[in-house]
This record gives sequence, structure tokens and C-alpha cells, in this order.
Amino acid sequence: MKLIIAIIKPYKLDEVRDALSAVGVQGMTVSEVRGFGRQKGQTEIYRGAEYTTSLIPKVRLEIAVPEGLAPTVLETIQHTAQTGTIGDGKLFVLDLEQAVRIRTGETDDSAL
Amino acid sequence: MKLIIAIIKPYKLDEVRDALSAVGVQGMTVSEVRGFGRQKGQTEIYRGAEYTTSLIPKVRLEIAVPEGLAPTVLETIQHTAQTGTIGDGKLFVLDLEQAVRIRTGETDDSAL
Amino acid sequence: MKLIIAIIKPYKLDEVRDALSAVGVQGMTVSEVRGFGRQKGQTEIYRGAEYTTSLIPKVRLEIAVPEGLAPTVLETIQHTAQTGTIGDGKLFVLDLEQAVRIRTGETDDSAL
Amino acid sequence: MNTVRVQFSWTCVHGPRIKSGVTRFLPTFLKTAALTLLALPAAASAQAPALVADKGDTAWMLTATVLVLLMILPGLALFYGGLVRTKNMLSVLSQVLGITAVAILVWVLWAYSLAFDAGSKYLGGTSKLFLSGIKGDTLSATFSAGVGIPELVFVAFQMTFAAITAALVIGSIVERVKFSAVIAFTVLWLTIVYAPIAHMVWASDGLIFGWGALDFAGGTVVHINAGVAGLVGVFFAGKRIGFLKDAMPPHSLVSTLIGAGLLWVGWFGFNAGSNLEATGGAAIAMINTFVAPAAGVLAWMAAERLVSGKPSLLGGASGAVAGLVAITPAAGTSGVIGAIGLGVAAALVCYWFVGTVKHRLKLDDSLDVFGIHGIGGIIGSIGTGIVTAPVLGGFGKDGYSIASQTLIQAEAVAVAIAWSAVGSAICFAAVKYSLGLRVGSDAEREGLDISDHGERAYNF
Amino acid sequence: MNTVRVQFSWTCVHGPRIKSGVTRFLPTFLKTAALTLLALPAAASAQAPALVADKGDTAWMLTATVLVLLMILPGLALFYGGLVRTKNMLSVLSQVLGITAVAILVWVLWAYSLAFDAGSKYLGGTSKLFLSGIKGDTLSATFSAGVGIPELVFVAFQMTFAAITAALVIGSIVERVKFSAVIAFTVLWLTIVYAPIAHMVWASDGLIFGWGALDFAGGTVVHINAGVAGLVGVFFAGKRIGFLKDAMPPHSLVSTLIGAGLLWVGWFGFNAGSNLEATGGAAIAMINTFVAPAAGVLAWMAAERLVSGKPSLLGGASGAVAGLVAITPAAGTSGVIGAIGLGVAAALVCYWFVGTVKHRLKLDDSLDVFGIHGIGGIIGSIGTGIVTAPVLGGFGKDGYSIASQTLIQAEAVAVAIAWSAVGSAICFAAVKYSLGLRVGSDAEREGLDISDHGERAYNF
Amino acid sequence: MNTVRVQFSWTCVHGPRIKSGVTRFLPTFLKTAALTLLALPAAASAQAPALVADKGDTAWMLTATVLVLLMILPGLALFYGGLVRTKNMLSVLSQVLGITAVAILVWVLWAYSLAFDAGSKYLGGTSKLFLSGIKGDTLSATFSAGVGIPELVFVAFQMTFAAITAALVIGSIVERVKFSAVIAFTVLWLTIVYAPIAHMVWASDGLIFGWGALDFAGGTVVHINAGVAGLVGVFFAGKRIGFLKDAMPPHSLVSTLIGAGLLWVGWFGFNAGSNLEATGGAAIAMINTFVAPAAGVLAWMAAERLVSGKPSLLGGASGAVAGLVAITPAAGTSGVIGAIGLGVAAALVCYWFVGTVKHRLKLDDSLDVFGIHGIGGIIGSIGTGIVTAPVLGGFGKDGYSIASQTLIQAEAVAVAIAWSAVGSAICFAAVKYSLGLRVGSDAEREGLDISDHGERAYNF
Ligand SMILES: Nc1ncnc2c1ncn2[C@@H]1O[C@H](COP(=O)(O)OP(=O)(O)O)[C@@H](O)[C@H]1O
Ligand SMILES: Nc1ncnc2c1ncn2[C@@H]1O[C@H](COP(=O)(O)OP(=O)(O)O)[C@@H](O)[C@H]1O
Ligand SMILES: Nc1ncnc2c1ncn2[C@@H]1O[C@H](COP(=O)(O)OP(=O)(O)O)[C@@H](O)[C@H]1O
Repeated sequence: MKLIIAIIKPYKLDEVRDALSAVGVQGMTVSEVRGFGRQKGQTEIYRGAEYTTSLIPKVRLEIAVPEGLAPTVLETIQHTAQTGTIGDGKLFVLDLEQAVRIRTGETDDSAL
Repeated sequence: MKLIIAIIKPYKLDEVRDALSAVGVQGMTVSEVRGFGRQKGQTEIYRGAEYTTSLIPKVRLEIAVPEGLAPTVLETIQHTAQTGTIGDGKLFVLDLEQAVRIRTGETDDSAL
Repeated sequence: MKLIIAIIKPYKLDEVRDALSAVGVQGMTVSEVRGFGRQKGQTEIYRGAEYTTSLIPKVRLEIAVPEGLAPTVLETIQHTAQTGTIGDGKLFVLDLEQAVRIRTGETDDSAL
Repeated sequence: MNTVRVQFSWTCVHGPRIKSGVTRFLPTFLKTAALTLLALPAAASAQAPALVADKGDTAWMLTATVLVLLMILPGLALFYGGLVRTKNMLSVLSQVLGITAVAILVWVLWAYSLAFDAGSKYLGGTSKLFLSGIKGDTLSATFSAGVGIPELVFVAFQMTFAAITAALVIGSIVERVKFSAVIAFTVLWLTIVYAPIAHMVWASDGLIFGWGALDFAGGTVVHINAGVAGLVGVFFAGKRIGFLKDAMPPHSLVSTLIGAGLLWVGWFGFNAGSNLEATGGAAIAMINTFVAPAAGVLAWMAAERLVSGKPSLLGGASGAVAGLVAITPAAGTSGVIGAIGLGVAAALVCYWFVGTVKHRLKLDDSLDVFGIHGIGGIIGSIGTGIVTAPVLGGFGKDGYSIASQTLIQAEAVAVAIAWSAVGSAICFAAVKYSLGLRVGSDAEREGLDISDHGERAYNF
Repeated sequence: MNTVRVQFSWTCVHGPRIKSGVTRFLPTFLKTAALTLLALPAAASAQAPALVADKGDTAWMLTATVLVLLMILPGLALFYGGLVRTKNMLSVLSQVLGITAVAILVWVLWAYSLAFDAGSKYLGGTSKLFLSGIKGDTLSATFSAGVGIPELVFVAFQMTFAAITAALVIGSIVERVKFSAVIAFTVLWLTIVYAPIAHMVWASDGLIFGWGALDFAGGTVVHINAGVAGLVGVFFAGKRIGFLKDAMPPHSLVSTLIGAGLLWVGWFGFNAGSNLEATGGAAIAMINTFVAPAAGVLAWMAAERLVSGKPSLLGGASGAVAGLVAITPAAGTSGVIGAIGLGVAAALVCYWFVGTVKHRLKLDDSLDVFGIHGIGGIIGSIGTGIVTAPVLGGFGKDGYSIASQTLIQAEAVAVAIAWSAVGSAICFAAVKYSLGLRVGSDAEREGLDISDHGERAYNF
Repeated sequence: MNTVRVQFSWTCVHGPRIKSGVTRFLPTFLKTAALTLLALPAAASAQAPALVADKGDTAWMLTATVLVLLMILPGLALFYGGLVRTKNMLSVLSQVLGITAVAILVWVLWAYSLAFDAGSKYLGGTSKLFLSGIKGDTLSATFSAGVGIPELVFVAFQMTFAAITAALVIGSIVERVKFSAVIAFTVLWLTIVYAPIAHMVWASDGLIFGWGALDFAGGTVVHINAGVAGLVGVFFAGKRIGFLKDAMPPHSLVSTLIGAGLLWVGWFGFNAGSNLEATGGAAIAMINTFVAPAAGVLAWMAAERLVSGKPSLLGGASGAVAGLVAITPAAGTSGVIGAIGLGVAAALVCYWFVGTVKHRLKLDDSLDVFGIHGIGGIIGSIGTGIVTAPVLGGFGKDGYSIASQTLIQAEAVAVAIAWSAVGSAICFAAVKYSLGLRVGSDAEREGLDISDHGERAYNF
């Protein structure tokens, strides 16, 4: 199994989720993060004091998938989340040793 | 060492933390996430507009443990976090190559 | 490639980010988490009811780096984030199998 | 001593249309008003008794004016702001603040004169531009013979009405229109829409006033006017990106509740202040301003309970506002039972409109300006003809005819709708084809707080 | 002209119990009150001088009424809402809004008549059901001979008291009781608990009024009553799941502080408004309403500093409320030094109760309705007997006896506690065994916002 | 009946310096004031006509007092609190609450007497310590001959001025100073800085009052005074850790906007209340209090638009406050055009100061107390000399000399700055070298909410 971490632009979340459902992903875990990278943040000015946030709001998806599904998932996300502008985000793939569904105790592929 | 990621129901957090302390876990890192899965979200209605959130509040635990402790930890969480209803969450196990305690520079098992 | 997860004290974030930029890290993903560990939380009292939060605000960095850069990154963070007091945090290193830049489709080292 | 004559139209029903013998059946405070008015059209200012100000009236009107500002800032700003997404919170607050500021200046510079100076049937004159000639001791007439209030208080009180009406409008087009466009629109709209309608309805030489239409505190001038303008705004501004596709839940119903509470609190200035004196007439308006929204809260929540199973806070707050809107024109003449009826009716119809009709029409009246202020205002303005009837506990004269008064009300509503629709279209068009109305689509996605104002509402 | 006679009980101490020669030593405004009252019980309305309304009084009472609404919405709603967990925020706001709405309607439909119409010692009559017969020019008596205010203002002012009292009650049982149960309870409770107690204490034919008990602005009627009802509520509703086990820190002390500020601001309507006239008597109430809560803030924070090392904002806000509660019955008769004393005493005892006693008793009075309003109300009501003494700077008559007045106060407190306890138990039982009081345990865990209202407070 | 004579200094320009024939050209309400004052210095209290209170005035002053409290709690608390980082939110709220409480007690115990009892040119007397001798029917003089208001209302009204001024000061030193230090500072500062300046400017035997300086509602006493004290505070407290290095954006501009709205709303109590009567004079103050901040909002936002490209909400709110500050001393004598001018001038200069100068000076006046209240107060106080001129639409007497009045204004400003600077330095030094001013650096990093109060603002 693989654990895929995707960092994407927040407003792409709904689209990506729907696309992943369509290719058979049954679950994922989402968190709000801030990303630092090539994309420059907005300059905010408060009473003349300038703050440039280099940390930009992103959404982080964590998706455990069976070995075989991984390439499809990667491709799907890359497709859907892409806008072609800087800051579109990253995909990271880790090896997932074990998975358990807490409710039933099922493990591995059948836990996903 | 293993890095165990547990996605559980938020109100189970205190119980799980206490149970883990009891079996010798000395630390963990907790974040608020939203989970997408079999569990259906609530329908919220605002002035007649219906929103069904498929993203449900969950808590994500990240626990680095020595190899030997991993099975106990998995079992403990599975036990304590289980309610038997849909949405109880998942356990994921990754291989952890290295760990460092920032304060002291200790590494690996003794860093946990 | 390696995926480095660093748990640090929130007010060290700016310093660490600057130090990492200096050694050539081009991106990272930051999230707000709460840590449980040796550090004891503050006791808060609300109308006589005491709450001791064992969960303390921390910042979690996720940094994907090419194999070769990993040691420098670890050392840099350890240096910069260290205050010598309990609760300084941890560094975890995972093996990163694959990385993709969503915008361009570039993979692995050139995606970082 | 300068005096000006300004009469709110509701008293006019006792004006030329009634025979003086009838006044014997009126409560005293209405009698006085009636008698004043009987004298008015013929005698004009020449014969008017010298006005004297009572400090109690002045104290109340100063307070009432402050209360209406409280409705806008922070009231309406929070009510509206809580309903949008986080990324547009500051833009709503900024627009309400900016509109208020610009409305105040427009009012003192020219709009007060255009609305309340003597002029034609449709528009006032220009002798009070820049408030010229108005000193601390200049008095405005009230409804009672010989009783005046300092005209500057009247100017300030009416100023807050103009400001809140303009601010209400933008509720239909938030989350997509530019700050600069909103400011420019306000300048135009107060001039060619608000001032004329206020003049027609409330000035003693106004068209609708002359018909004897009742509008105690602004059902036509404020609510129908704002609601229609908002509706027109949707046509010019278009829908938000993602409308009916993305989830757009209110980002802070807590803000919305604070706003709703302050709106209710301030509305006593609005309604009981429109009596212009600290008398039993203000007390009637006050009690009605309690019961109508209370009925609205419960009616809306009950309807939700029946339809979707759960009474919601937003529903309760919306019901309160619907009730407040509906009672506004009738506040001084309705009895409590009539007020309860108006509150219930407005809440139910508005609930049906914003919960059902609006979605069917795919109308992106984002914060329901038309759905609540427009619809509620129409129900209230027409309903005023009914609830004023003494048989229903209202404070109309004996021999009051529901049918004929309701007809007059309907005519007034029709004129207000027509004028507001056409005038607002002109204003929106002018802005759209000069400055442009909308921000770019990237800016809209990112949120107007950052793109239009360079700020973020919360940095927790 | 219709007139009604309503007298607040505090003046009664100058009534039948004092010889008329004594009045020579009273400040003028008290003299007038005393003289009116001397005449009252014997002469009744037949001989009462015709009432005349002063616009200054009316202006002030309109304002005071608005201020009390501000205390409830958004004041109390935010004060309470900030103290619960995020997941129950909207349920608190909804309950306060719903209670307010229902209280307004119950008041105009029957409770005003039951409380303030002439009737028995325990309950008013039915001649004012639906406010029938009350017009714009109907006047209510004030404390001064011949001075009236429009009765509709009095109705509205008292209405806000009923609403806030009912809303206070639920602070003890939030985070677990159903919205529908709260609404049903309010209807019953206003009828069989609030209206009778208000009648006994404030109506001129009421039992406790007849004893000469002092309750200027509602120490017994509002605070003890609400506090005791809250305590009874805990017994019927039970503890929250996780009480004393899970951490339940306030989710937004910012909301709580906004609420506390608005409570303080609005309390001037409550206390200085209870003078019914814009005179020096209102000024006395005002100054006391500044100093008692100020003393309460500092006393509570100082106690925290000593006990736990850190003065907290919640402590300061709680101290302010404790001081406000305690000064309420004494606002019109205490001197500033007495008010400071009451504020300090109330803050310290309440601090001890909610910080220590409550936890020992394992009492889940969630937002400390009994701990602050009940305890603070008892301290204030009994303390009124002390601080009214002229030797302590109070405005009681010469020859004022602390001992005998304090005894009367204690008796009044005892009756209020007993009536409220029994009556509230009946109301809670009725609701519990018909609709049910609590939501299910899953719903409670999930939070009432979602389970009862289908909404979420914040979508940041 | 006791009477006290307190005159606000603006009327003094019509005092000894003018010949009585001139008064013929004044509007009536100024005439009365002028005539009273002509009589004053010579005749003193012996010949003063017996004062009579009008209930309308009392109603208004009760209301105005409540409005000023609303400015502080929750107004200023939120305005300031929203501008700091989350971790210091409660500390700001606690400090504002604590200062208010302590100011109230200091005021009734000794500061009122020191400020308003008859005494020397620099300080009042001690006959009113603990408000002794002030009863419900004791009256204070207003600007009109023979017209009084209950002295306790005057005490309360002025009390709120003292409280807000003290609370304003700490805006420059938030996020680093201890709660206990702030409380101790307040006790000292009200005694040796605020009370003397209030006496000099507003008491009829005060130094600056004697010069005929105009300060209608507190340009020198409140704003310059607070601004200068804040500046001095920065020197004693030092900069925050991370100043000009770390990002310190406001944590909730929503709180700040609520606060700004409540400040504006409450400022009508401040300014129109300073007229002490419910007359056209209050109406003048009211209209000016609308237009100056409105102009300030637009001017500040326009400047931002030009300089940085985006008009911001914080800019608009800051402009409103700058406009309000600037119009404060001129509220009763400026015309609307003058008020617009003052609002624009203050907004632009303050914008330049806080946006540019402050950063160059590396001055950590954290919430711009000096930058807005100090600078805005100076502009307003000196500008009052200009806008009062009848040629500019102001309400000064005929023959009014801009040059000579402006000189007097400048002298008054100089004295206020000097006294405040020296006195505040003494107070800050006293606290610094006894209790200490700052929390430890770890505590500062962690945030004062936890370290000083043991609480957290939000637990979402
Ligand atoms: N080395 C990295 N490790 C972890 N996250 C990264 C890394 N580089 C970038 N990211 C994440 O990806 C996001 C997008 O990266 P950025 O460099 O801005 O744009 P792009 O991917 O289009 O080149 C960043 O905001 C950050 O969250
Ligand atoms: N494939 C997955 N990858 C990552 N997280 C998952 C995945 N599937 C489920 N989750 C997480 O587990 C939670 C529970 O899953 P769900 O399918 O709702 O219930 P259950 O585990 O009881 O079948 C989800 O809310 C989500 O956070
Ligand atoms: N076993 C662990 N797994 C995951 N995170 C941990 C673990 N132990 C500690 N942490 C994280 O590291 C932080 C610091 O740990 P703590 O024990 O408090 O101090 P120190 O690292 O100085 O000994 C914790 O707050 C938590 O976020």
C-alpha cells in the first residue's frame, strides 16, 4: 500500500475529492496547512506596517491506497489540481506498511 | 521505529491518550483534520440552502514508537477508539528511519 | 529522497524557515498541531474549574528533501529550534519514494 | 426663528380626507396631529403656530438617532458580514463603513435638501444645500401643533435612514463587487433614487404623501426601496462564481446574531423615533417593534421545524428582521394583535421566498435583501392598510376603510417599486460601464478581503 | 384618561410605616414619593391626582427599555454563549432568542395583566389581557404624585424584565436541554412563577410590597427568582456528560466580555430606569450601578490573585455581574460607599461559591446562574436593608432601622425562594414528563448546534 | 438646595473677553450661555439664579453617560483587543476592564473632588471627597442660566471620561506590561495628571478655562492627554520583543470594527452629551460627530488607495477615530464644513504619522495612541480656533478672531502636553521602580493571556 500526501490549492479540494471518488478512492483525510515555496504570498498592510506572508493557505490530503491504485490516484490529482500557475502543490508517495480499520479491525487493503 | 498515524473521532482523544500513556507511550502529536469516508456528514441548512458536508471532523494522532511497542500501541488505540459505528477511523503504520530530540540531540529510540 | 517531519515551538517558526532557506530548502508545508510529551501544559482556571492542558501548541513542518540534503536540514533545524528547555520538539525522517510537482508534472528531486 | 414643515405621511390619513368632527374619536395625540394637518395644506407656513422645542423630545430624538447608527455600525455590518465566507468578511465590513461615510457627506451636502426642502411633488428644493441656514435653534415641525425639534436633529435622524438604506442594498451583491463601485453607486443612488422617494413619501408636498399613504418609519422608502435596488443589482452584477455549486455557509452566525440583536435594539430608534416626540405615540411604536419581530422569530422557526425538522438560529434571526421590516410602516398605527399578525405573515412569506422561490429562480440575491426587505416591506406596507383598522385593534380613525386605505398603500408600493427599479438600474448601469462592478475572477476566488483591501479578517 | 397605579416597593418603606413629620428630612424627590404613598393605601385611585406625563420621563423610559433589550440580545446571549463549548454556541444563542420572543408574546397576551393588573395579594387580574384598553395616552403612575408615563412604555419596560429573567434561568442547564423544552418551560414559568412574584413584590396590592420590602429593580423578582429556578433546573435536567471529567473551558471569552460589557451598559436601563422618571433618583441608581460592579470586578480579581495567583478576565466579568446583581435591589436607596460594600461582598461570596462550594457539591449549574444571580441576589436583597441606612450614607428616612428592614428583606427573600423553587419544579416536571428535557446522549456529544439546529457557529 | 458651578471652557470665549452688545449676533442658545458667563466671574455663586433641572436634560445626560460606558466596554476593549495578537487578547480586555473599575472608584473617592470642586487654578478642592454632600437633588449648573442637572449625573458623566482616558493610554504599551502595573499606574495617573488637567480646562476657576480656550468635549483633557501619556509609556516600557522583525498583524479586525462602531456610537454621548442639555447645541455637536469621522474614513481610505493601492478596513476605522478625536474639542462650535475639514486633516496627518513617521522613529506605540489620539487631538484642539470662525460656518461670535483664538488654543495644547508628559513620566517611573512594568520575556513570548491571567481567548 502507499500513503499519498497531496498539497493542493484550497479551492481545488472539492474537485479533487470528486475526481478521486470517481476512480475508486473511498476515503481520505484533509487538513488545512500553510505552504512555503516558490509562490509569493500577498502583502498585507496594517496601518502602514507591511507583512508579506510567505506562508500560503493550502490543503493537505492524506490518502492511503492499495499499491495498484497509486498511479491512477497520482495522475488524477495531478490532472485535477493543476491550474498551471505557481503554487499548484506537490504529491508525495510513502510506503505504507500496515493499515487497520478501527471499527472492524480489518487490516491492509480491506481497511482502506 | 514505526510512525503510527491514527485517525479517530474527536471525543475519543482523551481516552486514547490516557490509554497510550498507560502502555508507555511518552509523546504524540495531535492535529485537527477532516475526514472523508463511508461516514456521511450532517446536512446543514442555511436559509433554505442545503449543505451536506462530506468532510467530518476527526483527530489525527502521529505517534513515533520503538519497533517493539508498535503492536501494543495499535491494539490499544483500536480498542479504545472503537465505538463500533461507522467513522471510527483508521490506523496507518509507516517505517520511521530516524528520530531526533531537538532539545538534546538524542536520536532514535531514546529520542521518543 | 527523505520526508522530514519536524515538531517545533511555534515562535521558532520564522527562524527555522529562514535558516532552511539559507541551506537551500525551497519549500515546506506547515501545520498547527498540539503536542503531548514531557512538557507540562499550563493550568488554566475558569471560575474555579482547573484545566491542565497536556496538549501544547506546536508547529509541524513537513519537508521533502533530496537524499543528500537531509543531514544538513536535520542539523539546521536542530540548531535553530533548540532552546534547551523541555518541549523543543522532535525530528522524524521517513523514506520518500516519489515526489511530483503538480504544476509541471516534474518528478522526484526536480520536483522539490 | 426658522421653521420647516416636515410631516410623516401616516398622519395624512387624518388630513384633508377626514371631516373634522371625526377627530373627536381619536386618541389625543392623534387628534393634535390631525388638527395640525387639517390646517396644513391650506394655511402653509404663514399661519403655522410658532414652534417650541421640548427638551424631552430632543433628548429622545438624539437617542433615536444614535440608535439608528448602532443598527448600521456595527449592527448591519456584522449581520451581513457573518453571512459571507471568511475571505469576504472585511469587504462587507468595509463596504458598510464606506457607504455610511459617503452617505453622511452626501446627505449634508445635497441629499437632505433634495429630500426635505420644499420643492416639487417628486423632489425637494436646493435652499438647504450644505445645510445652509440651519442653526442650532432652527426647528422642524413634529406631528403636534406648535411642537418642534431642532432641525439639525431631524437632519441627523434622517441621515441615518439614508445611510442604512444604501447599506442594505449591497447585501444582494456582496462577495463579488468592488469597493470603489459600491461607493460610486451610493453617491448616485442616494441622489436619484433615495432622495426623491423620501420626498414623495414623507415631505408634505410629496406625491405619495398627498395620497394619504401610511408609512410611519420607512416601509416603502427604506425596505421596499433597498430590496428592489438589491434585486436590480443582482441583474447587473451577476451571480457569484460557484453559486449553487460550492458550499457557501455563513462563516460566523455569531456575528450574524450580534448584528441581528443590534438591529432589533436600534430599530426602536428607527420606529419609535419616527414619532418625533417622546409621547404615547412612540410607546405604540415601541410595543409593536417588540411584538412583530418576536412573532417573526417564532413563525420562521416553526416553519423550519415543520419543513426541515430543525428550527435554526439563522431562521430565528431572519424572522426577527422580517417582522421588523413588516412592522416599520405600521409601527405607529397598528395594535399589538395586528403587529403579531404582520410579523407572522412576513416571516412565513419571506421564509417561503428565500427558502424555495429564490433557489428555483436561481437568483443570487446573496443575503436576501429582496427576499426579506423587499418582500417583507411589501407585506408590511400593504398590511398597514389592514392593521391600522380600529376593528383589528389598530389606531386608525373611526370610519377607517380597510379597502380604500389598502388600495392607497398598494399604489404607494407600486410607485416605490417602479421608481426604485428604474432609478437603480440607471445607477448600476452607470457604474458598471464606467468603473466596472465586479472584481476579477481570481480576485473573487481569493476573496475580496485580500484582493480589494489587502487584509485578512482573522489571524488567530 | 385611563390611569393605572403601579408603585415599586422600595418607596413603601416611607408609606404607612412612617409618620408624616418625618418626611421633612427626606430629599425632595423622596418626599414626593413618600407623600404620594402615604395617601395611597387609604385613598386608592379615586382620589389620586390626575396624572400628567413629562416628555423627559418618557424619553428616559423609552431609552431604558431599549437598554434592557440590549442586555438580552446580544448581551446575555453572548455572555452565556462564550462560556459554552463551540459545539453548543448556537444553541445558547437560539435559546436566548427564542425565550425572548416567547416572553414578549406571553407578556402582552396575559402575563402583564397577571403581574400588574389589580388583583389579589398573589396575582394580578385579567382586565388587561391582550393589553386591552391600553392606548397611547393611557398613563401609569410613577413614584411622584401626579406624574405618569405612557402605560405602553411601562408595559414594554417590564416586558424586558420578564424576558431577561426567563433567559437567565437556562444558564444552569445549557449544553444538554432541548430547544423545544426551553420554549415550553418559558411559557409555563412566566405564568406561574414570574408573574406572581412580580405582582407580590411590585404591585401596590402585592403581598411583599405590603410588607414594605425594598426591591428597587428586581433583586428578588429577577435574580433570586432566576437563580433558584436555575438550581431547580439542574436537578431536573441532570449533569452534562463528562462533567468534572472532560475539560469544558469557555470557547470564547471574547464573546463573554462583549456580553459582560453590554450587560453593564444595559443595566443602567434596568436600574436607573426603575426610577421611572428622569430625576436625581435615577442619578443615584446610576452612580450605584457604576460603583458596585467596579468594586465587584476588583474584589473578584483580587481574590483570584490571592487564591490561584492570577486575576482573570472571566473573574473580572463575573465580579462585575455579581456587583450588578447585588446592587439591583438597592440601587435607588444605597449611597456609594454602601454600593461598594455590596459589590465587594457579592463578588467574594459568589467567588467562593462558584469556585469552591459548587465543585464540592458536584453541582452542574453550568454557567453559575444560582452561584451568581441566586447568591448575589440574596446578598443584595438582604444587604439592601443595611446599605439603605442613612448612617451608612444610604437614602433611607431618619429613624430608619437596619434590623427591622433587614428582617423584612429576609422574609421577602424567603418567600421568593420558596415560590420560585416550588413553581419552577412544577414547570420543569411538566416539561420533563411531556416533551422531555434533554437531547439524546449522541446529540449531546455531537453538540446541540448540529443536533438541535442543524447549523455550525463558525465556518472559518 | 446645593448647587455647583461647572462650566465647560468653550463658552468662556464669550465671557470676560466680549462686550455684551456683541451677544445680539449670537444664536439664542449661545446668547444664554454667553450671558450666564458674563455674569459668572464677577457674581459667583452668591448671585447665581437658583438652578432648576429639566427632565429632558436629565434624560439626555443619563443616556449620554451610558453611551460613554459603551465606548469603553465593550467598545474600546474590542477596538484595541482586535489589534493585538491572539495570545494577548484577554490581557487587553482585562486591562481595559480593570482600568475602568479602578477609575470609577478613584473618581468617586477623590478624583471628582480634585477635578471639579472649587480649588486653585491647577487643582480642585477636597470638599467632595467620597462625593460627600451630593444628594439626589443636588444640581450642577449647565451652560444656560438657571438650568441645572442632577450633580450625580454630572459626576457619572465625567467619570466615564476619566475612565476612557486612562484606558486609552495603555494602547501604546500593550502586549508587554503587567496587569498589576497598569492598575497601579491608573490610580496615580488619574490623581496627578487627569484630575488637574480636567480642572485646568473645565472648572470655572481653572487656569486654561480662564484663558478662554475652547475644549467642548475633551480634545486636550482626553485625547492629547492620553496620547502624550501613551508616548511617555513607550519610553518607560520599551518595545515589544520582535518589534519590526516579527509579523504582528491584528488578530481580529472584526473585533476592531465592532469596537470602532461602538466608539462612534458612544461618541455621541461624549460630544453631544458635553452640551449638558438636550438642546440645539447638542444637535450641532451631533451633526459634527457624524460628518467629521465620515470625512476621516474617506480621507484615510483615499490616502491608502493612492499610496499603497488598497483602501483598508483598518484604515477606514482609523480614519473614523481620527475624525472623532479631531472634532471633539470643536463639536459644539464648528459648522459642518469645518467639521469635514477637521476630519480630513486629522485623517491625513495621522495616516502619515502612523504609516511613515512612526516606523522611521522605530517607535513602538503599539496601537497608535499618540499617533491618533495625540496627533488628532492636537490638530483638533488647534483647529478648533479656526473652524469656530463664523466666516467658515462656525458658531463663534461676530468679531471672532481666528488668530487670537488659535493662539489661545495652542497655549492650552502646550500646557496639556507639558503637564501630561511630566506627570505621566512620574507615574510610569513610580510603577516601574516599584512593581515593575513589564512581564518577563518568556511570559511575553507565550502571551500575556496565559502568563498574566491563566486563560485563553478562544478554545474553538
Ligand atoms: N520541499 C517541500 N516539502 C514539502 N512541501 C513542499 C515543498 N516544496 C513545496 N511544498 C509545498 O507545495 C506548495 C507549492 O509549492 P510552490 O513552490 O509554491 O509551487 P510549485 O509547486 O508550483 O512550484 C508549497 O506551498 C508547499 O506547501
Ligand atoms: N483511504 C484513506 N486514506 C486516508 N484516510 C482515510 C482513508 N479512508 C478513511 N480515512 C479516514 O478515516 C475516517 C473514517 O473512515 P470511514 O470510511 O468514514 O469509516 P470507517 O473507518 O468506520 O469505515 C475518515 O473520516 C478519514 O479521515
Ligand atoms: N513519540 C512521539 N511521537 C510523536 N510526536 C512526539 C513524540 N514525542 C514527542 N512528540 C512531540 O514532540 C513535542 C515535544 O516533546 P516533549 O516530550 O514535550 O519535549 P522534549 O522533546 O524536549 O523531550 C511534543 O509536544 C510532541 O508534539
